[in-house]
Amino acid sequence: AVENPTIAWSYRDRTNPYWNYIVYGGEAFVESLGLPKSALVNLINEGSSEKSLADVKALLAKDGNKVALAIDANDAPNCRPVVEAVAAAGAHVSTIWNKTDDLHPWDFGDNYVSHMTWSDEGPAEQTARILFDAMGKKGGVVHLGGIASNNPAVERLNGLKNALKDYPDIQLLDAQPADWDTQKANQIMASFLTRYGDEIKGVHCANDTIAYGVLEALRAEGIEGMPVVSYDGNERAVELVAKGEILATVFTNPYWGGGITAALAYYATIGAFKPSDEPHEHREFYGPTILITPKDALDFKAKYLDTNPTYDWKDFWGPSNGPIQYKS
Amino acid sequence: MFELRKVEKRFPGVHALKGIDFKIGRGEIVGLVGENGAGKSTLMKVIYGAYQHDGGEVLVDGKPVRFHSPREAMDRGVGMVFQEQSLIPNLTVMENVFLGYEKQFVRFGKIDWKRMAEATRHQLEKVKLAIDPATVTSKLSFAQRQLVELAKVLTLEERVDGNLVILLDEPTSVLAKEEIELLFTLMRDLRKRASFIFVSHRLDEVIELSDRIYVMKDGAVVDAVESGKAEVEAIQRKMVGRDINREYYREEKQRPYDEGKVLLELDAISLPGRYKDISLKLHAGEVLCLVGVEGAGREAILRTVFGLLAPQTGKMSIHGSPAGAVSASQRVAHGIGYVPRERKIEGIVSGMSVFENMTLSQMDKYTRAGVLDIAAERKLARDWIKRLSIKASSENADCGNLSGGNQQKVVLAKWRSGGSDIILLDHPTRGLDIGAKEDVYDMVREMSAAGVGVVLVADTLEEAIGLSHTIAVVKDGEIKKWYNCPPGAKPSLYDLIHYMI
Amino acid sequence: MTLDRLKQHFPWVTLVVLILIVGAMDPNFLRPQNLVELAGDIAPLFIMALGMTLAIYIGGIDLSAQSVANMTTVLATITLPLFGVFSALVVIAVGFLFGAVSGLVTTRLKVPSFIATLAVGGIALSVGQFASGQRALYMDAGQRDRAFGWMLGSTAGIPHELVLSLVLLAFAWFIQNRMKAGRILKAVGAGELAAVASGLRVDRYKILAFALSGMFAAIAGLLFSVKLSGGSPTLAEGFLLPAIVAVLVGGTPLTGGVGGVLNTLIGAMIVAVVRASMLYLDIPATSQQIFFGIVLIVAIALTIDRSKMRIVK
Amino acid sequence: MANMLTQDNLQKWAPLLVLVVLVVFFTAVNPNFLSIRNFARIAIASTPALMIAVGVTFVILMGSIDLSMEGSVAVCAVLFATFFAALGGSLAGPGLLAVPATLLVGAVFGAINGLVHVKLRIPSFMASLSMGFVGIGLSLLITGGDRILVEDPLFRSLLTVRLGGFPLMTYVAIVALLAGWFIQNHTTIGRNFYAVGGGEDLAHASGLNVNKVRVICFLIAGVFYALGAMLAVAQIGIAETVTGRNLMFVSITSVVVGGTALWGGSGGVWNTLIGVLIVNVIGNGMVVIGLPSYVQDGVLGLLVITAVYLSTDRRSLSFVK
Ligand SMILES: Nc1ncnc2c1ncn2[C@@H]1O[C@H](COP(=O)(O)OP(=O)(O)OP(=O)(O)O)[C@@H](O)[C@H]1O
Ligand SMILES: Nc1ncnc2c1ncn2[C@@H]1O[C@H](COP(=O)(O)OP(=O)(O)OP(=O)(O)O)[C@@H](O)[C@H]1O
Ligand SMILES: [Mg+2]
Ligand SMILES: [Mg+2]
Repeated sequence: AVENPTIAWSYRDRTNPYWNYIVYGGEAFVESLGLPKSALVNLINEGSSEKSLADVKALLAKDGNKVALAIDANDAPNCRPVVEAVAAAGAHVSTIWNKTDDLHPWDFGDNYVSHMTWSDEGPAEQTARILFDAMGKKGGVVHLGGIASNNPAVERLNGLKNALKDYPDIQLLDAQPADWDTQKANQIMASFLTRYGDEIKGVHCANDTIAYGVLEALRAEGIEGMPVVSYDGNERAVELVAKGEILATVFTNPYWGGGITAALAYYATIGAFKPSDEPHEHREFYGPTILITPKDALDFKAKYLDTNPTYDWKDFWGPSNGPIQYKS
Repeated sequence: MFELRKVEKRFPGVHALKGIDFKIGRGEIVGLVGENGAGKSTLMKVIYGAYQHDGGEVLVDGKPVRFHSPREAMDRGVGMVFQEQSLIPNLTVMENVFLGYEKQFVRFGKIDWKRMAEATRHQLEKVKLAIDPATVTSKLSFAQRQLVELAKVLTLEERVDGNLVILLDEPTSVLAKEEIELLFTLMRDLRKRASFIFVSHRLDEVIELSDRIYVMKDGAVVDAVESGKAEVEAIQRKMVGRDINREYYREEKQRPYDEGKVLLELDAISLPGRYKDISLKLHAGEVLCLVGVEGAGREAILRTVFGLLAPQTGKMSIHGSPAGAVSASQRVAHGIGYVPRERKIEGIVSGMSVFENMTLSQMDKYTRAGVLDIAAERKLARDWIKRLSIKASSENADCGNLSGGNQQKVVLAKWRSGGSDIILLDHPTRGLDIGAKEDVYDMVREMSAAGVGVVLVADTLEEAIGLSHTIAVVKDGEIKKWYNCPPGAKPSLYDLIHYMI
Repeated sequence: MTLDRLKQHFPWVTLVVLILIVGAMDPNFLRPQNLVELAGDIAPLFIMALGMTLAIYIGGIDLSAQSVANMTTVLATITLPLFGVFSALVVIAVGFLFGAVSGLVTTRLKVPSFIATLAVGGIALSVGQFASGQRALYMDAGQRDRAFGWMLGSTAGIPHELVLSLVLLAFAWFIQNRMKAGRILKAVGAGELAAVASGLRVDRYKILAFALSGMFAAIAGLLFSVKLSGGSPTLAEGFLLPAIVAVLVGGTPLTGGVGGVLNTLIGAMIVAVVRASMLYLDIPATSQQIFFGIVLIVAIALTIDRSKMRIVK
Repeated sequence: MANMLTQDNLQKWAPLLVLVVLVVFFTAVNPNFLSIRNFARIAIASTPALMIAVGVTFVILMGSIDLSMEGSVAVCAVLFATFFAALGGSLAGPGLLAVPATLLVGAVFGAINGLVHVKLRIPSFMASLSMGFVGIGLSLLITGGDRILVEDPLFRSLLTVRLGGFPLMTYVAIVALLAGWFIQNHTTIGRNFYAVGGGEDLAHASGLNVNKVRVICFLIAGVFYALGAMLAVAQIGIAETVTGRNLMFVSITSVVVGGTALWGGSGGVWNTLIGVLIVNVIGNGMVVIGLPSYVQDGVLGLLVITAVYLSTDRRSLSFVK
């Protein structure tokens, strides 16, 4: 056990509301220890796995085993070298999102504390059903996805496909990656409108930033009332849900995720709990997902977004959502 | 009115101007001569504000001035025609003439092209050039461009009140006879308003024109001669620091060539727009000279032989066998060497050392399994530096920092040391001073003696006549006339010009 | 004169000064072990920059390097089970080929390398996406260690990645300074027309330079995918700009003919130190980009040797 | 007529020809492509890109390069949104002042870019690349990573109100393009870009203050980036740090595809218009004809090579790097 380790969060960038909430959560946790926000070290990889790994190595070189690291490794393959480096330094790491299926915390004793991810297939299927029902169970749908090789992007498309099985009259016209990018989504949606025109009766988006681009493409054409569903539960998206412009989005509570991931790494580092004593479902688990629809959007917003709820950062697994299931 | 006192200029590693005292009065024409690298251009550029002196002072009407940029100099009536061409090729003639001074034609932010064209026409008239001011400059001939440059400098006449100082750095090297005459007439006419500093390697011109001649050597003014007392030989001695061989072109060393051995044969090659029906035979030991006016197609013929241009029809054989693929590397492999006119662009690679330049065309000889034998390369370079007395601090010196003449020697050494026996010389002495020229002439003779065939495009007709065994007069891309030129029975200038134009 | 001589040394002086500045904040940074590991961690980026150096040395640029590396991570992961250690040869050959195509497009079709390599990079990206099925793939740990375990780990405190980098550097340096090919590349960078007029087969060597650049990019991708034990068509994102920056900060200007692979070693280290310095100097998250930009300007202003650049475009 | 078909002319018009061929091809595969509605879609996607590309055209004409656009656009976009909100959030009121203020910001950022390049004697490639990082960083500092919404209906009417089938923002872009053309062909500074591109040392020796021309050029480019930034905000109603994402390579590709030489001295804003349209028509067309997403990068690459190949006058080029 180590006193006063450096607490660090390594993530993609600061240009996206999702990661901002992750950081706010991390900062809230740091403050819960009586430290200033600035005590949280930010490692920003700008979407580069290379930089992600180099930053972690540099941090470990600086502080050795006195590191409690929370990280999204940016690309699944990058998770292994990060974890190995942390373990070699005797520090502690908790990861979210990107990890290959063959990598498990319990293979690294106490150093790889935990991995949390979100099962996106189920919620994406739910939003798809909401979308199909709004379309009157028939007509064409298009999907705009994330970066094609990203895990969540794959899962969210799978969710849509699962839902399709129960709706024989709904047809998936096209699915193109929009790289989580508003501009790109905007242009692809415009092109879809040319290709499919009135056939499009609904749009399934892999996240909120994509949905914004889609909505603007529709607005430019003066198309109103097109059913659109989305994912992430950003503040603006929730507002749009409240107005009915988006029919549903899914909140993954990045604020809590950001705080609890740092907390897990921290408390393991100072020896408050021993990860290897914990069951597997405490080391690999799903994060919470909350479906937001127009009915509950305002309530939800008041509860989760207008003020950040105070969480107990020692309640590691309370809001979580069960152990990770691997599909072979 | 314009005076330099103890002016100093240093470049990294070079003391280019050493305590220059220099004076030019109102309406004077002052000649400036010296060997390559003596510092003439540098001196001019200091006066013009392109360089800043770092010692001594420049006085105008007795008051010290310092021009930080050419612009400031121009505003004070100093203009310059550069040694190298300095028009911007993608702009029109009028844009070039008024570059930097467009303001006079601007109305509400918009350039009035009509007025600019008119003003340009007026300037072009001064140099008797009848071209459309809207022509893109790259479409002009070499000589036309030189005249446009002159016209551009002459805009000073209208733009600046008071006295002008016009600097001419070797303005005549690309001009034809009449154009030179025109230039001289212009200069004499302009003396009411302008003084001139005139740099040329043609001493007779300088003496003819100047009121006073400054002789520079190694960055210092070694003599100032009043025109009346100027004598070509005395000046040359001062410039070079030794006597000039009277047998300038080494005629006495000219030996007959070997008629039995044909190195290169062109059989009716044509390239539409460039040359037509060119046939010739180059023998071992022969100097074959192509004479003609600028643009007659001489350069294109050389570049064809070297594999840089492809003839459309006709045959070419080297050492008795067909020339094969059109590529320079193929021709080099067959023993052809090329000394291009644009020395600094095609001749040497500046930024590379002397030895690297010398072996550039023959690296295979110094390469085993792809690896260079650098020690051997260095040795070769040291030998040739000694043999041609190339002025370079060592074989590792950057070739781009050598003076023109020495760069030329490096290029010649490159081909000679590589064993090329057909050597194409395009204006090999352009811009070289007498000393360096003599060295080149010596090399030509030495090559002949060694059985090398030379195709020469000479800088001047005298040079062509003096050096060659055979002369082909080229006009409009066709060979109009052949001359044999044994020592003592050479054709006259007049003979040649008759067929050239 | 003396200043002129000194200029040559500015890149490494800048590096040392940067290291000392960071060291002043935290003396731990100066531990030799730390610096050696820092150098080891920059290895993939450095290897890509090595190739990029050759492209820039002839006055071109290679913007396909990152896409080629991306593709390589996918191909390496796919071919590892099939060919074991020989999958390295496959991906290196593919990288070489893509580079050669860039070279061909540049020399034969006369498309500037800036555009040609960008376009060829697009093709590489498509190949990577297609081959991966647009998913992240991972290598079997055992297979990886058997074939490429030697690339990772360290001996006597020296990371193998660093050793690999230095071997490749020596290889590139030898080509550049001791081989005919290197001499010709220099001539092409410093004065292409004179090289042509000396009878050199300039186009071939330009193609070679791009091909080598592609090859080094592939090696960088291979090393990275081995290190990460997997591949994906986006795995090498974020390599390109730092690699270019490493070359330029090292003192090889875009005009070509000057600088070289040793400079790139220094440049890559400067990039590594600047990145690490964010941590040591406690730069807040939202200021890191500005900091990087400004340090970059300062570093370049210090390192580039302007004496051989007549005009600065 | 024979005169019209010379190689010179063919090459000059090659980019336009390529554009026409692309339109014909995409229409043949999917007739929906050829419709005013789709052209409007392409126009919407093209307008911000066109402004950026026109800006960088001037820089490329000088033989320099500017890689700062992503940062510059980010700064301008977020500052525009910030000013706009601070000034009341409506184009009908004092919010209008945000427009000139943003143009000024673009000008200042461009000028700094130029000054860093000229005063520190750093090649523009490096100077602008670094300034790009600074710009992104600056916008991050301003927003803290958040997005700023611009919802004023009057401002958004740039996208939502159409004239002759095309949204108002297209007309704004056309006016700006004409301004660019005027600068290029009829002002001293514009002609000086060509002079510097044709031979910088010669221009200097002719008394041109080349450094001043350079700085002004980067400044003008900055103004166009600011315009592009505002149109990008008009297009999606959001200003954020990533507003300029991907614009760097796309805009330079567009400029070159349009037939402006990367080494300076030839080409211009009309070429750039064609280039931007080519790139955006390809982007739109590939989706419209249903190309799988994973081949799109490769196809774009091939088409770009083809377009540049056709429009390059290889005879006048001694070499290309
Ligand atoms: N830009 C420069 N950088 C460094 N050294 C220079 C530069 N320009 C000139 N020099 C040096 O100054 C000396 C004088 O050069 P300058 O050009 O004045 O000679 P010149 O008399 O005009 O010769 P030429 O007859 O060949 O034109 C040269 O030997 C050279 O070493
Ligand atoms: N970049 C440079 N660095 C150092 N010296 C230079 C440089 N450029 C030119 N010089 C020097 O300038 C001198 C003269 O060069 P300049 O270009 O004026 O004419 P030149 O090469 O001698 O040609 P010419 O023989 O036609 O007069 C040379 O001696 C050369 O050493
Ligand atoms: Mg001179
Ligand atoms: Mg000279």
